[in-house]
Amino acid sequence: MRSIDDFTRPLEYLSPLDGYLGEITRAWAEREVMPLRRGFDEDWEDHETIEPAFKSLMGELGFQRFFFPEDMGGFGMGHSDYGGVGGFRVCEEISRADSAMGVAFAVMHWPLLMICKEPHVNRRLCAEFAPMFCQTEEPVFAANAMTEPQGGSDIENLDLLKGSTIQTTATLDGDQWVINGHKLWPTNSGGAAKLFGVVCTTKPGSSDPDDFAFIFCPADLPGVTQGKPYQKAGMAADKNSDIWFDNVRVPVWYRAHGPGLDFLYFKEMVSWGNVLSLAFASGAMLNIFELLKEFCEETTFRGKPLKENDDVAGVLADIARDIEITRIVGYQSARMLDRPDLYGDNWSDEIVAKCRAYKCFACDKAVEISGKALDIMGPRGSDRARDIEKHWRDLKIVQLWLGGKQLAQMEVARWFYECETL
Amino acid sequence: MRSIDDFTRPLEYLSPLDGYLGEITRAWAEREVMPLRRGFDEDWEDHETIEPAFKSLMGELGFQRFFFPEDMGGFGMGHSDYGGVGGFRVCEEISRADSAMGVAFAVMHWPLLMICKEPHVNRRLCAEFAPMFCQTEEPVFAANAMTEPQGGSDIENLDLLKGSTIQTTATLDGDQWVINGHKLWPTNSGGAAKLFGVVCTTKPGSSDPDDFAFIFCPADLPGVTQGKPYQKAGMAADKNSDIWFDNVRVPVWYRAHGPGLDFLYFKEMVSWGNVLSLAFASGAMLNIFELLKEFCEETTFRGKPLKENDDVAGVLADIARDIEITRIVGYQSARMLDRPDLYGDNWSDEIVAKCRAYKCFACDKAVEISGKALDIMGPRGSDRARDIEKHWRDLKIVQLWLGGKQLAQMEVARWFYECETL
Amino acid sequence: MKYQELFPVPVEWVQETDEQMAQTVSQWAEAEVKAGRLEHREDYDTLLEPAMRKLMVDLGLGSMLMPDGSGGGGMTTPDAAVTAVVCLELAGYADTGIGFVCANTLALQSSFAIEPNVEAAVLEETAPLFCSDGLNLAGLVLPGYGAGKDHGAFLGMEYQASCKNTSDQELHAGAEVEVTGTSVRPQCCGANGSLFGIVCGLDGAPALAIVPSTAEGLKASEPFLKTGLAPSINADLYLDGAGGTLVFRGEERTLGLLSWYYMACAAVCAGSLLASYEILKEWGDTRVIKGKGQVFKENPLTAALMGEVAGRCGAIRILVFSLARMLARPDLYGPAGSPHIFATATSVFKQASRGAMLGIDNAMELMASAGYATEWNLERYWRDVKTIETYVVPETCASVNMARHYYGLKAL
Amino acid sequence: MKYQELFPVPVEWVQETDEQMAQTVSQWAEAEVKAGRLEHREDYDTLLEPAMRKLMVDLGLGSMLMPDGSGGGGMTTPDAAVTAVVCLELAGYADTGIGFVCANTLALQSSFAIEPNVEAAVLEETAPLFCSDGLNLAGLVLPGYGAGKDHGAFLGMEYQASCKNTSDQELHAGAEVEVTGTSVRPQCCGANGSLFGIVCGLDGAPALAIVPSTAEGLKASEPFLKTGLAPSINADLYLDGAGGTLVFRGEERTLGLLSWYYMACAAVCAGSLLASYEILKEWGDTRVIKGKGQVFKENPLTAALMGEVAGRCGAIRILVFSLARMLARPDLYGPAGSPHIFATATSVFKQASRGAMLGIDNAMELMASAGYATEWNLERYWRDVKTIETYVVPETCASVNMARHYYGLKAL
Repeated sequence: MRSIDDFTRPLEYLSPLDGYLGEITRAWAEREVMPLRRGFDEDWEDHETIEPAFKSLMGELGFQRFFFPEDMGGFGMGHSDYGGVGGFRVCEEISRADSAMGVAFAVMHWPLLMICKEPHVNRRLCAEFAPMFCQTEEPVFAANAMTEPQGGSDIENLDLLKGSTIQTTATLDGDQWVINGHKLWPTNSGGAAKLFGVVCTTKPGSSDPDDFAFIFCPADLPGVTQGKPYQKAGMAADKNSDIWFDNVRVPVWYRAHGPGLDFLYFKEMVSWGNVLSLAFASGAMLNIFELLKEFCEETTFRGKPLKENDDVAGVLADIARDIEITRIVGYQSARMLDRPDLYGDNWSDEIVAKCRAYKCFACDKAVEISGKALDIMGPRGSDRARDIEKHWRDLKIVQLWLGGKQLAQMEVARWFYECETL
Repeated sequence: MRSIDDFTRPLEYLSPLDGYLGEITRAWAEREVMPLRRGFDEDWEDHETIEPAFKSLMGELGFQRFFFPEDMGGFGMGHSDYGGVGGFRVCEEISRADSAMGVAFAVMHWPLLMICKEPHVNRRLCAEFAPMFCQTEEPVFAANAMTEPQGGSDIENLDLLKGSTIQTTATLDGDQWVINGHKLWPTNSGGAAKLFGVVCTTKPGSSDPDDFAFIFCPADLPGVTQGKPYQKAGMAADKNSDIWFDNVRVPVWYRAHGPGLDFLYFKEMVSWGNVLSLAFASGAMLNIFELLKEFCEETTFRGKPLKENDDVAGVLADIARDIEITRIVGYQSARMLDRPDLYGDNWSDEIVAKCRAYKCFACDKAVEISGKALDIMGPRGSDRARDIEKHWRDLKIVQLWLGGKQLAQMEVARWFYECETL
Repeated sequence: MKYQELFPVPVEWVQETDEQMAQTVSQWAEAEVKAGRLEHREDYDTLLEPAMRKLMVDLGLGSMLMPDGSGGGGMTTPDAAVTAVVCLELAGYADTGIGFVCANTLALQSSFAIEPNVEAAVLEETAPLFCSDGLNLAGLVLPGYGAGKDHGAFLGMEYQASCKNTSDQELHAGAEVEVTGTSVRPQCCGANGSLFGIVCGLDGAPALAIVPSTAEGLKASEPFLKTGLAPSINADLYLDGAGGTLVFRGEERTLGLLSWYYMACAAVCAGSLLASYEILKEWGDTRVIKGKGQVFKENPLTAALMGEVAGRCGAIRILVFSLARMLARPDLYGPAGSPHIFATATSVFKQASRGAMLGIDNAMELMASAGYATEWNLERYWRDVKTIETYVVPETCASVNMARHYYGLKAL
Repeated sequence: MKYQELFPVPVEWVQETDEQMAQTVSQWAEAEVKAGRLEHREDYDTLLEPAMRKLMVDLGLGSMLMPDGSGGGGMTTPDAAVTAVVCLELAGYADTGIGFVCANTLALQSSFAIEPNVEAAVLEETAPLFCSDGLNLAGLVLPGYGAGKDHGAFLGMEYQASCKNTSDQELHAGAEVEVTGTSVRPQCCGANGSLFGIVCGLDGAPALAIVPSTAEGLKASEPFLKTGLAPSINADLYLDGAGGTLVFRGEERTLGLLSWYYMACAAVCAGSLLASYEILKEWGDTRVIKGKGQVFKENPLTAALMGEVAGRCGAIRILVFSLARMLARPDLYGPAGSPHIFATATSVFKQASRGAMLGIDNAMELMASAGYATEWNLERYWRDVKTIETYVVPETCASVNMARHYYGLKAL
């Protein structure tokens, strides 16, 4: 029987942990997510069914320790050369069940990349936050507080705006940073996150990268307020809301790295965000494949299974083809993050632009094939009982985040065509 | 300055010869093809300007010896584990200049794969034909005589028809095969080829793979007649015509391997044909990128270079993105041919189906981006002086051969969805 | 709505009565739907049901095609096709799902209320429902894929149910019939519909039978959860010799019903795209891009994509109104059930539903998180139109149906 | 061609005279083009020039819009838009390139020969060419991208040339002007055209000047090789104060010219798709697939794609004829140069050219090697339509032009 494992992965790239991580995650997803996911839409605000599944994966199985150094109780992926490919596999498996859980999981790690990843490990901050994540069986979320109400994706538009539009300020007061501002839409906001990585400016309006600051901020500090989650077309397991910072004080050394470096390594996060978005898309697409195959075996037309009708098979073929392509590109991009010695630093303009291109491609394909899957299913396509329509709704959201299509296009054009004014 | 070399290739896959083969081919293409290619359309029948360029690459530089064993004067790629990736690179470089030359070159090697490639080297036949290709500085072409007038792509539709529609017969008469039949459209027909690999049946109407025969036939034997080339929308360097075999006699050991094996290894040729078609597409796309970049730097609009206009840049970005994706998939597919130990035999149903999927994807993208390039150029798009429209015409042809889109879809669906009646 | 401005359509086909209807429906859209949209979201009881009641009962859209004498709107000539498009476009503009439910009701009525196919017996049977003070919704059951059930096929599409003549008499409109089929999926309202128009096989030919939801032998499953179309509470039907009324039997009338239905759904899609265009317009007017005080819509990249969305909107409206005219004038174009009109209707529906979907997809891409956040309302159109696109006719069936006419297929 | 069958269009707009013209052009297509197509291929002298001469001079298409009194066809009311579409569709059906050349000539004439914009002085000037016994082709020069030349811009599209008033008099239609520009790319016929209608900047506003190919100060480059459109032998123009005749100055008239031109080119694309459909139909009728004696068109996969090609054909025809009607009745829809008509014309042209291209692309995919072999004729339509698609208006300009109207852009 053909399965999702028949889709190609570049086998030479797989990490030594691939089988282990993959099998655990798959078993978890099939046991704790897939039987429940149909109810997630109604659970968007409370996460009553969603939370226990997170607990099991992140807390009990300990996947929230992925990047922390081993000596602090982590898995030590921050100094491996397979954190990218390994993370890709895990996120793919989670997203096969629910890509919103994929993003909530990945974003939990996202700000920690800043301090846990070679060659820029900040051991003091690792030590500060490791207990929070590594010494508990409860799921602990983190979030990147980037986007602001006025600017949409301006924050991610690093090359053009260089942080000049950031309104959230960090002011040095003795040995503390005082943070003020309003962030909108971060994944794991809406009450989920216990720790924020906050994108701030130390000098409003400045486009000097030195004034771009990435500062950690525990969510329970006085002055931090999270709003209620917004309702969306899908992605219920990913809470998005407002966060207000009102004279929030953190120690001065909660800034990730300091002038210039915060800006530099923040670009690495953009690369990772894109590659893992590709993993979410890939995972959801794989599930669409298996669900659709089943549907087309059960349903008959012209006296035979749907899949044996040439016209339907033609569409099915295009779907399989595009999943195959997407997955190959996904693993290649993850490998590029793992091998900066070959491909350049994760934060280089080249890698940032290319990862944007890959994510943009994968999401376009994911949206396209999920739509085609619904088309094939006809009047059964919009049944929530089939779960495919859920992926269709979720994937559109994956397509639109991280600055969406237009920003990706501008960054890709800027790099490949050496545009100077875009 | 950004160049085509900034598009990603999986660096861990590159052969030790990559730089060497690539640089020689590129220098040759830039010196002997690109300055002349604009005149190729008018040279479709006579190849007066095309032939000398082939001579230099194939004969003088010796690239026609690629697969033959070293001890017979060849490059020995038939028993390397980088023939696929190496061949990809060469074909990509040739096709950057002219994808029709790419296909004429690749098809020259195509029938020879049957006898030169591990694990099924037929040393007796290698020895028979090696002098023809390895002991001359003249270009020597070979061709696969497959397609027949009545059936279109039926011959390549191996899984469904298993050779049952082949009308070209091979009859054993003592120690000779007697070949009769009519082939249509093979690349390098129309007078170019000196050696044919002829797809025959030893029992007309049979779908027993044992009756599928692949028999070598020198073009100068009595009874072999080649027609005049057909005129096409593009691809002038690739001659296509009729070939008639009228009681043509060859020694019995000119059959590649014998019952069952001919059929099996012929599938490997389908895999290679698809992967190298992807190389043609990739090469042409890279050239479109560089030509288009130049155009968009020279031409102004709204007071600035075309590429600095956001709307145009958006399209340019999609083009770069899709080239990037295509190239990654291309090298991955070539690597899969080189590493049967990891991915399965080149002739396995899985590899055949996947390579079809990759080729199909790449060609769709190539057709799409070449069309977009013309759209961007507006009234200058259809200038032959810009060479982009040439790629646009050529790429459509690459998309359609090897059974075209519909056959690819059926094979992909058959494998991924386990369809049984398609 | 001025039909010659912004997105011009062939205005000469829109009569004064149509404009009046448009005015009425337009006011309804603003007052009953758009105004309440944000608070109520997709609440059936407090928003959708009352809005449908107002539109279909109070304003009479639900009985528009029924004869004067039975308390209907009396638009019983084919001209009503244009009126239907005018109204359905606006209904879809307000709420795709409401438009879709209306499209089902009107398409069903077209099969027995419009000249020359006025079926008195069927009118008599259905008038008490359609022309009453209550909200009585209709759902069509159309052929498409099968599921291993062998009810026969019409032009390659399989019936979901079979129909049996229960009397000794010859078949005629209004005759009592029995309908049988399991897991029958109506286009809409399996759970909140009052009657179903079921295209089924009857002695080897297609027939339309109307089965009331109260019929003995008809059971509906629990409503199922679905992507969109909240006004339609849908469920699968199980019919075991359920009693119904025959409307017609024969290919041409079946094609005619489908042509009307495709037209109606295309109009709903056009309206939804129009609404999405307006949402996008507001976004483009009020947002900035690239942090430079550059108005969103004035950036060439976003402007170009916005232009495509709107241009598609204009083209789709022309197609829908032209199709309506063809159905309105069978004297010039042939009956609604002639193969060339059915093929045209199929093409127009596919262009409209795909084009609308593409436009809304693009609008979402431009609006990013506002595109998928409930509060901007766009994502609802997106879910609803996609559902229509998949419901009305399976993708490849539609393509093969077109091929059947244009290339004279015989075997498929 | 029966306009209510196969691919119905709003037939009520096609008048008897239109049908007669259609009959004539159709006979020409069969006798002069299709019959000779295989042998002559794209031979200009022996096939294309004589065919154009026959169509434009002998049958009068090239002077159709010119007044009776000057020896023209006398179709000087806006109604002629429908006639033009009827004829151009058939011309494009026969040969895309011939259709395109005719589209240039007719669009140019529309700017001074059609009520209410009849310009006697310009008619007088041009009648000797258009109404003579010789084949006199016209090529338009339109704004689009610049190339570092600063002639100003019209709605964001840059002029290729500037125009100067050489007299002391106020500007009026028929006035002598001087036109200057380098590397000016006409839409067609830079080397075989007799006159050029050049949209250029004149004191900050767009103006149309007609410059004969014989004008002093006008030089054409050597003809350049190109993808398709063999009937247009094209070359870049170099104008150094070349003497011409002013047709108009102002935005509305410029938009009107473009609306007519877009309509004309859309009709040519529709005709080309129709021809491709026929070629594909023949293929589908006569080939087998999968070696089983299964007729090509009866396979569900190929049928589905073939159905899409034809369905698109039907939709495009409706759009083109509807646009023609809008231009034919400015009393109902507003002048051809009003922003909503220009936006609609842009949308229809893009839908038609893209849709035709997509359809022909699909047909090629279905026909595989026969698709790209010269002898099946399909590949020529493919090359020609693509060329039209790129020539008429650069892709993103068209999109932004639509956005300008639909979203009220101000800065772009």
